[in-house]
Amino acid sequence: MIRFQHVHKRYANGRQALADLSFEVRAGEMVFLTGPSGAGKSTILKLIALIERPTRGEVRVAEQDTARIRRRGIARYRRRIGVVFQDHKLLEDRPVFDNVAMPLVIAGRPRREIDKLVRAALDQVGLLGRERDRPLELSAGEQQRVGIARAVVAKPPLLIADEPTGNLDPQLALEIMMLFKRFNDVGVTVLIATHDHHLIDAAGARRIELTAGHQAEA
Amino acid sequence: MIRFQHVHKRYANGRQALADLSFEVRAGEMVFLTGPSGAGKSTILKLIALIERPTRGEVRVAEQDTARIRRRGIARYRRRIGVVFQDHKLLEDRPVFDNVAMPLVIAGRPRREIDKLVRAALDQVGLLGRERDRPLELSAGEQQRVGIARAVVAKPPLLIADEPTGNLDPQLALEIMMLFKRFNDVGVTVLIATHDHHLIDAAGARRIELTAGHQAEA
Amino acid sequence: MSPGPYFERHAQTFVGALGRLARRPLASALIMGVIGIALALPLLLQLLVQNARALTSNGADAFELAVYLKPATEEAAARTLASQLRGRSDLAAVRLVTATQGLAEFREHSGFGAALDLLAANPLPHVLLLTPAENSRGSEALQRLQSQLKELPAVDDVQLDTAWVKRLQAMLDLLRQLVLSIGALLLAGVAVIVGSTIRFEVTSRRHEIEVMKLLGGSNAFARRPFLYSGLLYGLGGGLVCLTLVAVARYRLDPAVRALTATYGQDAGLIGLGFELSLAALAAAMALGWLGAWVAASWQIRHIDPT
Amino acid sequence: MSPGPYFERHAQTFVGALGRLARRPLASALIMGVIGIALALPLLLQLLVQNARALTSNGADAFELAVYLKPATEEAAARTLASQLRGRSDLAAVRLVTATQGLAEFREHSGFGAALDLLAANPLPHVLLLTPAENSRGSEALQRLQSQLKELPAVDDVQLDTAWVKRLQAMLDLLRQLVLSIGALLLAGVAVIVGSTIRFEVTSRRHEIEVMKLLGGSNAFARRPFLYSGLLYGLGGGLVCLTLVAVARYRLDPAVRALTATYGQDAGLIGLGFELSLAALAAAMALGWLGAWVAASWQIRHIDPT
Ligand SMILES: Nc1ncnc2c1ncn2[C@@H]1O[C@H](COP(=O)(O)OP(=O)(O)OP(=O)(O)O)[C@@H](O)[C@H]1O
Ligand SMILES: Nc1ncnc2c1ncn2[C@@H]1O[C@H](COP(=O)(O)OP(=O)(O)OP(=O)(O)O)[C@@H](O)[C@H]1O
Ligand SMILES: [Mg+2]
Ligand SMILES: [Mg+2]
Repeated sequence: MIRFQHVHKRYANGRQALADLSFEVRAGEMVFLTGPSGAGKSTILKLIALIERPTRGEVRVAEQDTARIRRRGIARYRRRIGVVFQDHKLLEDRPVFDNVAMPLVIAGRPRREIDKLVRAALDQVGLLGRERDRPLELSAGEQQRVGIARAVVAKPPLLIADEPTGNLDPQLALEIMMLFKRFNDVGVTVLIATHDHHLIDAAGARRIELTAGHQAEA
Repeated sequence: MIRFQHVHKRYANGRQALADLSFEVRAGEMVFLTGPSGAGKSTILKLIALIERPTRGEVRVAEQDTARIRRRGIARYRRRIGVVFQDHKLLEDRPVFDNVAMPLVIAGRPRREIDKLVRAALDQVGLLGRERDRPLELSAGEQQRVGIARAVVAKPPLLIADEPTGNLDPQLALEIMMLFKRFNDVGVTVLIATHDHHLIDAAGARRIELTAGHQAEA
Repeated sequence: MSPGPYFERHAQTFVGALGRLARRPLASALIMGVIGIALALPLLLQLLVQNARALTSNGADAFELAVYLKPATEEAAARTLASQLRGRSDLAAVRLVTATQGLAEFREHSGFGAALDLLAANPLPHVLLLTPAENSRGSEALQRLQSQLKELPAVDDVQLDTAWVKRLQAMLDLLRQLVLSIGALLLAGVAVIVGSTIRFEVTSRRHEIEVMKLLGGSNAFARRPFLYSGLLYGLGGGLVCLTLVAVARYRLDPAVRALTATYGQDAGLIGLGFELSLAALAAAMALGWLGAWVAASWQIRHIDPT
Repeated sequence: MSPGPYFERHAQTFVGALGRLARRPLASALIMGVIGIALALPLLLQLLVQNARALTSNGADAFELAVYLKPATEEAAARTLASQLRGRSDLAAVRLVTATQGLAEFREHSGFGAALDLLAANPLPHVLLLTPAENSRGSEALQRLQSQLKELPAVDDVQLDTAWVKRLQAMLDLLRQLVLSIGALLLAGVAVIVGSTIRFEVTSRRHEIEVMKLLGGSNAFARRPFLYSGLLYGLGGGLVCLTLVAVARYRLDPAVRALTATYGQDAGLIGLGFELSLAALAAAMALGWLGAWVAASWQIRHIDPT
């Protein structure tokens, strides 16, 4: 599903985030990405979501060379990936419902379907009943869960999450991790960047460890 | 230093975040605030920073009834508190240096002094040499550390931090916690909201546990 | 994508844009006010020129050319010349004042009275009073006409009735130039105002657009709300403009009546009329949409999420 | 707070504002352009009125009143009356054309020639040609003058030289009203443009202001950069305005020369002059600062960090 081959990423300011990184995530797998702050975890997820482009090397996602996807193709490509962002990226002036519904609205789904799917997703993250609240009226952990609901609402075949439990208490973090596991069980490929070693142990999935842009598979 | 007496907080949308909460943090103490997502930790810190006002009850900070502080006094009051925000609150279009320097600029400190203090603070969070980068060019953990540097740069007598290690790997989190401890050792009162039980154990400080806006001292 | 959700989405976006405008009524009103003013000014000036032209064509006497025929010319020849001139397309009216008629008029008005009966012969020439056609009243056209007439064998001299004509024409020319320059400036101004308003809106909703793009929204998807905003600004501005023109017309009417009174008439300002009003409104909306399109397209293309 | 850092901070803020403007040159230029246009229009119209007035006071002949004395009046009495009238403050010049002079002129211009020698008596009255003082050329003042003169016992009739005077006056009145309305509209427009620009800037930097306030910055501290922005917009707009006026003056000059030529003069447009230019610039900056102050104060007071 995801294949990095000799990927280098140097940012415009000269900082080398990834150096000759190669790894593969097979379709239907669930994989954790770990490593210290600044190791390049978010950079990998950004390359997959086409937010950044590699300086060298090949990033293949769903049998597709991402280098081939140009401006106009990006939007369609992104609709097939669910992303949980490290900083949530919620729209502060729209209620929770609208935030979660956004991927469905963009895909042009009809109103009735949107209603049903959004409710189901909010239920899964324990926020049913908060549809009309605005993100600023939520605690950090609640915001994080809204971001997770939005990532899964359109049932994408690939789910990538950047530190999805950083603001959650240990028990809630475990519940969310089980949610990802359930998605994985029905065939969704899942890639999660996290610091939480306990969760990784609990989920018992494969782990790719990074150190300063290099792989240190453990 | 901080005294909550029968504090209630009901937000405009009717949500009750704190219910009859009383606790005290003495000058020079270091205290952790824990509890599940949505328990009211951030709300407490917002009441201290005068970002929100209690619905009922009294919040005293530094022997001052905060209810007495009106519009014009807020700015001066806030200059005496260092705050680490859960969502960093950095200025994205300003380099790291300017972000960290902000409290000193606001206080009208001379240029030379600002230079020295900013460098010292960045050194303490391990980001010396990144002064000219912009927050968007930093990883989440690095951004969090910039936020910490900004909170401590002006050496305030009271330091409050909301989940300051949520985006840090375990080792870095421990280092940062030791940094807070060092501040505490030289007399700064420190109040930290966190989910990370390991760190609390490591720091060995008092802990106030919340459940749905109530105290459950442990 | 079925047509149902597509239409639904557009309707929703439109309502959303309306809602955003309504949520900050003062700012929206101010922007519409500025657009309205900018659109109203060229219309007002155009109205002024239009009215001035109407005035001067009603006050046709001001445009008379006096053609003095040579003293030797027979009255019959003068009549022939008059009917020849009536065939010219650049003349609206030709009146022959024969020497006899001239003397009679002079006797009445000059105060010489019976004294003139003492004259051995009538010293006055025949005179043709010409009113140029409406499209030949420019000062150049008049001068051309004058020199053509002067070359006719029977003609002794041709005089414009007064310097007034030239002055009015020159003033109208000046005003028309002014209207064109100011109009161009202000229409550009409107596009710029809408454009920069939209530009700021895009900037202030940059985060939202980034998120939309991250979730797979196309540029067109992100742009749509701004196009509706632009359209609404144009519509609002157009309405303000029509109101301003109506108010200005009402306020200036006394001054215009005073002016027409000097022509012995009593006519107020000519208004814009229904069609021109509608056209102005449509133009305002088009300008709003266009300004928004340019600004939003340009800005949105350059918002790249990080 | 020592004065050193205080001044340093202001300087830094100013440079910061300048830098922000420079970082998006197109947008800044467009806004300044709009402000410039809005300021230039009333100045241009004012210039037009000013020039028109200068023209009509040079072309003083247009303002002559012809006072026809009663036929029985002696020449000596006419002279006395003339010198009496010269004492009036509302008259600039008084010329006496006696009946004899009148007949001589008439003989030359009318074509009657020697025929007039046959007249038993001069049928012409004495005529006084009056030029009103500059401040008495309004159509009301002229009418008042006319009716006062008519009541003099020696006076038979008083005529304004041509309807031209009334027309020009009425036009100038109309134009002056227009300038006032348009000027007021446009100055309001400038304040609104600067205000809403600043408003948008505040909105788009809302996050920054929130953070400043969270870190203990006062409203005044947060407002300062916007005041400098407003000042700079005003300055830029003022410069654009002066440029536009200069260009317009250059472009309109031929038309104005054509107009003055009808008065037998050759004068171009009168310019703004150094002092008025400076005043316009200062006014633009003041408007910019004010607009920014109002918008920023209002907005910033309502930004509460969460
Ligand atoms: N846009 C950017 N421009 C320049 N440098 C960047 C940019 N984004 C990240 N970096 C740098 O690249 C390195 C890797 O960043 P990345 O965000 O991938 O780290 P991370 O593993 O996600 O860390 P964290 O756990 O703190 O989120 C860091 O040193 C960071 O400073
Ligand atoms: N501005 C607000 N308006 C309305 N409700 C709010 C607002 N801020 C917080 N709340 C609600 O108040 C409760 C407590 O929120 P708070 O942010 O204090 O929780 P927290 O303990 O910090 O949680 P977390 O660990 O997830 O950050 C939550 O249920 C939240 O939804
Ligand atoms: Mg990261
Ligand atoms: Mg919180």
